[in-house]
This record gives sequence, structure tokens and C-alpha cells, in this order.
Amino acid sequence: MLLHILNRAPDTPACRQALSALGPADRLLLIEDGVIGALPAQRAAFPGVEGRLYALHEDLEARGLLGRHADGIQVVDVEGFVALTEACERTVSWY
Amino acid sequence: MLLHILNRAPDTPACRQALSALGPADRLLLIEDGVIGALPAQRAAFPGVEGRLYALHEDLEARGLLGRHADGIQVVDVEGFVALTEACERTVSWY
Amino acid sequence: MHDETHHGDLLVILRHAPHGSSWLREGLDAALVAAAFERRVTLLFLGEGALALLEGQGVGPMGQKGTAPTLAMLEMYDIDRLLVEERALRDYGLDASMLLLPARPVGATEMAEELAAHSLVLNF
Amino acid sequence: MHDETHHGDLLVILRHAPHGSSWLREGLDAALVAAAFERRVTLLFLGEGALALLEGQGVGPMGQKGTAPTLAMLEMYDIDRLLVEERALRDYGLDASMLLLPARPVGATEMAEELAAHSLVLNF
Amino acid sequence: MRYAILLLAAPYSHQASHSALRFARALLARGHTLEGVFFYHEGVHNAARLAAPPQDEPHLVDGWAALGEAHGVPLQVCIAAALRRGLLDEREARRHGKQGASVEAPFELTGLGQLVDLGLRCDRLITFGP
Amino acid sequence: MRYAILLLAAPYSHQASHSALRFARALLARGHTLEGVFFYHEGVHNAARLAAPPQDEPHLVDGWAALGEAHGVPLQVCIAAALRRGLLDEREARRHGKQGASVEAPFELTGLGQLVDLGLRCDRLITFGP
Repeated sequence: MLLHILNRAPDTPACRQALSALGPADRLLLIEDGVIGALPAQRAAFPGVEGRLYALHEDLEARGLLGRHADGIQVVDVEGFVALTEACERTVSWY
Repeated sequence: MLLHILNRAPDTPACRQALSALGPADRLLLIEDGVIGALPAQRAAFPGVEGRLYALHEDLEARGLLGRHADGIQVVDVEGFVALTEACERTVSWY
Repeated sequence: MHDETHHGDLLVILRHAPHGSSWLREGLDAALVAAAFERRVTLLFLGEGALALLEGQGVGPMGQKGTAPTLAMLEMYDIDRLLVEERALRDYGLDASMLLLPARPVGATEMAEELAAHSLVLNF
Repeated sequence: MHDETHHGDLLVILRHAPHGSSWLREGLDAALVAAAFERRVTLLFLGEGALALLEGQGVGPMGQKGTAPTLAMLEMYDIDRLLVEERALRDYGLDASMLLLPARPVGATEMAEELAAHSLVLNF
Repeated sequence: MRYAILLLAAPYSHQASHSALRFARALLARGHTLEGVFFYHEGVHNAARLAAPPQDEPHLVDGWAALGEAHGVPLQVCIAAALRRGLLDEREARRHGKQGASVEAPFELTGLGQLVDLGLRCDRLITFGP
Repeated sequence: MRYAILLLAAPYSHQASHSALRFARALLARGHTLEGVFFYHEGVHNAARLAAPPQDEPHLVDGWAALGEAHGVPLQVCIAAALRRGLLDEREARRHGKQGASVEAPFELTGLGQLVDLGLRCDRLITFGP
């Protein structure tokens, strides 16, 4: 199981590529500008990733998106980010 | 009449934004990675820009795209690029 | 000297979200400097740039200031003509009540008109 | 030590077209160095990266070398496992006859398998 | 016509610097004047005097300097963008208590006001971004 | 676990350097080791010793240097990527006939082989891109 790290908004080639390379059990963590994808209006951008989609607390907060993010997205802080990298075999970054 | 200069491929926010801000008489010049949009397979990416779409010769050539570009795209070299900026009132770059 | 459709000297287009890069800050800096030199400035928040207007932004996790404090100063610089892409508001589910500052939503046709109506366009 | 699904040490993903940026060159440099250190390397040309494989590339208008000469050296470095995203070939209208080097088209499922099957993935 | 160029991208990382330098030469060849090149955002790296690209690649820093000197084109580097990115002339280095400098003439550190001035004063401002 | 970080983005232009430094501190706080930080592509600008950001902003170059010294983390800068971008230590400056240097210890210029080595030797390699 891999951890994919995405720091770009949904309407970018990086996001499309990340989704297309995502294995069926892989997890996807949104960081930096990637957390724009956590908005409820962007929900359709992540089909089939239910339960495997994470967003970085600090990056949501800096952008005023904390509390405005879609249900079902798991919010982790930087310690949780490290924990995800421990739990997953490998990470792949999409930027 | 403005000249819009695009250096990104069609599936990027920059390309979408350029098309959305393009006035009805404005011209669009593809340079650098923008010339990927000159491929016939990408034709649908530039609706309503017939006759106003240009691509830079040198950038097509370096990428092996010269002669492989779609009909109806006007190919200009760097001198033609300068001439376009003379003919148009102003330029706006999308990157 | 200017015709009636002339909206000002400078249109600054802001296409990047706060915090992720320096584009937004550097675009705003250009707008502030132009205003300080008594130029009329219009700002257009386009695409991800619309998120610059969202209320409730904070400092970054390393203490980065972000751009919300700069937006709060726009009025002091007499920059009060703010436009925001309609489509971006829709894409991100934003409405007027969620914005720091009032910005007028514009569609594609109006954007093209704005580009044509300014002496100089800087795109960030 | 490796199971049967293990395809090699290093997967280098190339997502940028030639000439527009240094990403493609710097990704290829990493692949060549790994191969020189006797690591097994797979290349995946993804999205715009597929255009790196197009035949007929030349130098840039300022004499920039581009990456085609580097691709020609891959075999010398024993890098012969080349994959290209199926969707990219379709998006750009490329077929095998237009490519510099033979690369096996892969779909999304296979891409995910490749990511899982390498000890290290570098994404450029 | 009077032209100005705004360059926002670093050399080597993006093609934009090559495109901008080539465009500058072409407009001069067509008899126009180039009133200034303004380096902002990552474009400030075009002024890095220590850049040492391989000898078989174009040397963009030297290319801009040669163009500036041959045609009297001011090469203006945004000081705020430059300081953050480690591009200082001797004066700024002293001011910040650092030894040495990474920017030298004909590049000059200047304020953003110059960009606005150039843009409004010239007939055409052409932007090259990353 | 043994971690390595690959940083591909310049400070100030992108958030990636902030994210990477923060992640580095967090993994050390959880008891892991950081075997090295490799700076490639525009990430080499994290080693710019002349960087002079405003005092109310985080100083990333100093941040990396402090982390490297406090925890014995090698800070490895790709030499080929650095030379093109004007980042030279004294030795490289001399070799290229330039006065002065823009990189100093604890950053060290090294080859790409170190990246491959780090990546295969460590349990985790985390990449931060622009």
C-alpha cells in the first residue's frame, strides 16, 4: 500500500496523474495547494477514493478551509503525515 | 485586438484561463510547451479560435512537431512573433 | 485622453491561491506599488486566485504571513475595483458571505472586455 | 530476495515534455546515474512526458540540446524497460511508428502495479 | 516601437529565459527599441553572476549582459524578489552583513515601481513566465 | 525508521521547502532518523548562503543548516543542478574562474549517485516538489 502526496489543485495534470496511478488500496494525502481539493464543491474530483483521502490540517487552516472541507476527508496534522508514511510502504509525490 | 501568448499544454489551468479571457477578435499564439496544443489530436481544445491561432515555428521544430501540426494553425517564426506584437494593441501571457 | 470604456491604468490578474507559492504575494506587491504611484488598479481574481478572497485565512505552519493582511490594506491604497471569476466561485462553492472583501463576479465576456480596457495587464 | 512481481530497483516517472523545462533532462540524469551504479531502472513516460519519445526532435532555437540524444543512450546504460501511458498516446495522437524507441503502452491499473513493484519511485 | 520585457522564470529550469532573450534580439533586429528588461519572481536568477552552465549550453546570464551592453538596455532586477532568493549586489550584501555578492553590473537591483513605469511608458510589454 | 528527503523546489517561490523542513522536524520528533536531505532541480536554492528574506519570515537556509548541525543530517546539493543555477562552493568557484561562493557548509555539493544511494538505503524517501 502506497501513500500518494498531492500538492496541486484538482484541475491540474498532477491531480489527474495521481488519480490514474493510484492503486486500489493506496492512500492519497492532500497538502499545500492540494487541499483545495478538500472543498465540498470539488468532491467529484476524487471518485473511488472514499475512506482513503486525507488532507493536512495546517494547510487547510492557513487557507481558511478548516471546517469548510468535505465530510469523509480525514484531516491529519504533520505528525499524522509522518504516521501515514510509516504505515505505507512507500510514498509517491505528485506536484 | 490583443495577442494572448500561451506556453502551457491544453490540459492546464493556464490554457483554460487564456481561452476564457480571449476576446472575439483576439489572437492566440502557442509557444514553448504550448505548441503541444498544435497537434491535430488536440484540435478540440481550441474551439472558436479558427483563423486566430498561431504557433511558434522554432518551438514546433525543436519538439519534432513541425509538419505534424493541425491544419489551420498559422506557423510564425520569432520575427513573426514580433510582428504579431506590433499588430496587436497589447499582449497578455498565460503560463 | 481616455475613452469611456477605459477602466484604469493597470489590470493585475491573480491566478494563484494563498500560501502555496509566492505568485499571489508578488502580484499583490506589484498592484500596491502601482497604486502608491497613483495609478488606477483593478484586480481580477481568476481560477485558484479566487481563494485569496476567502475569509478566515491564517498564518502558515512555519509562521508565513500569507496574503490576507495585504488584502486588508487594499482600500488604504485606493484599490477598490475587485473582480472575481464567476466560474471560480462556482468551482470552489464560494459565495459573497464567505469573502473578506466585496468583489464583483465576472463571466468570460466581461473578462475579455476588462483586458481590452486597461493600458497594462500583468498576469500572475 | 525479490519476489516475482519485483520489476527492479528504480522507477523514474517522466511527466514533462522536452525543451519546455529541465524536468525531463533532470529526470533522465537520475535514471542514467542509477543505471551507471548498476541499478535496474524502469522509465514511465506519463502525460506530456510521452512527447519525449517523439521522433524528429531537434535542438532548441538557442542551441539547447534537448533530450533526444540522451534517450538514444539509454540502451548503452541497459535501460530497456520503457513504459508509456496509453492515454497520453491517444491524447497526442501518437503511434508506435512515430516513436524514437519502443515503449510499452500501459493503462491505469498497470501503472499502479508498476509503482508498487519498484523499491524506489522518483517522479519528475 | 518602444518595448519592455518582464521575465518571471529562472534560466535552465524553464525555457522562458531562452524565449525572452531570443525575442529581445528579434525585436531589436526589426528596428524597435528595448527600454528595459525587468526580472521578477524567479526571473531574478537570470542575474546570477556565479551561474556556470556546461560549455555546450547557452549562457543566459552572459547573454543578457551582452545584450544590455550592446544596446544600452537597462537590466532591472526586483530587489525584494532578489534578496529573498540570495541575489545581492555588494551594497546589499554589506547592508545584510554578508560577504561577497551574487549580482553585478550591468544588472541593477531596483524597485517594483520601475516595472510599472516601464509597462506604462512603453508601447508594448511582453511577459515571459515559467 | 530511516528517512530521506528529496527537495525539488526553491524556497520563497513555493511552499514545498517549508513543508519539507517541517516534515523533517516532525519525523525526528517521532524518533526516526533522517539520513540525508537531497536538493535537486530548483531545490538547490535552499543552499543559497546569501539569501536575505525579511526578518518576519522564516529563514529556510538557516533552518536547514540548523537542522543539519543539530541532528547530523547530511545536506547534499546536486552539483550539476547547482552549477547551472549559480550555486557554487569555493572549490567550484575556483574551478570555474569565479570570485566568491554562494554555497557553504553544512551544505555540500555532491553527485546524483547520492540520491539513488539514499533512496535505496533508507526505509522511506519523501519528495517535496514545487
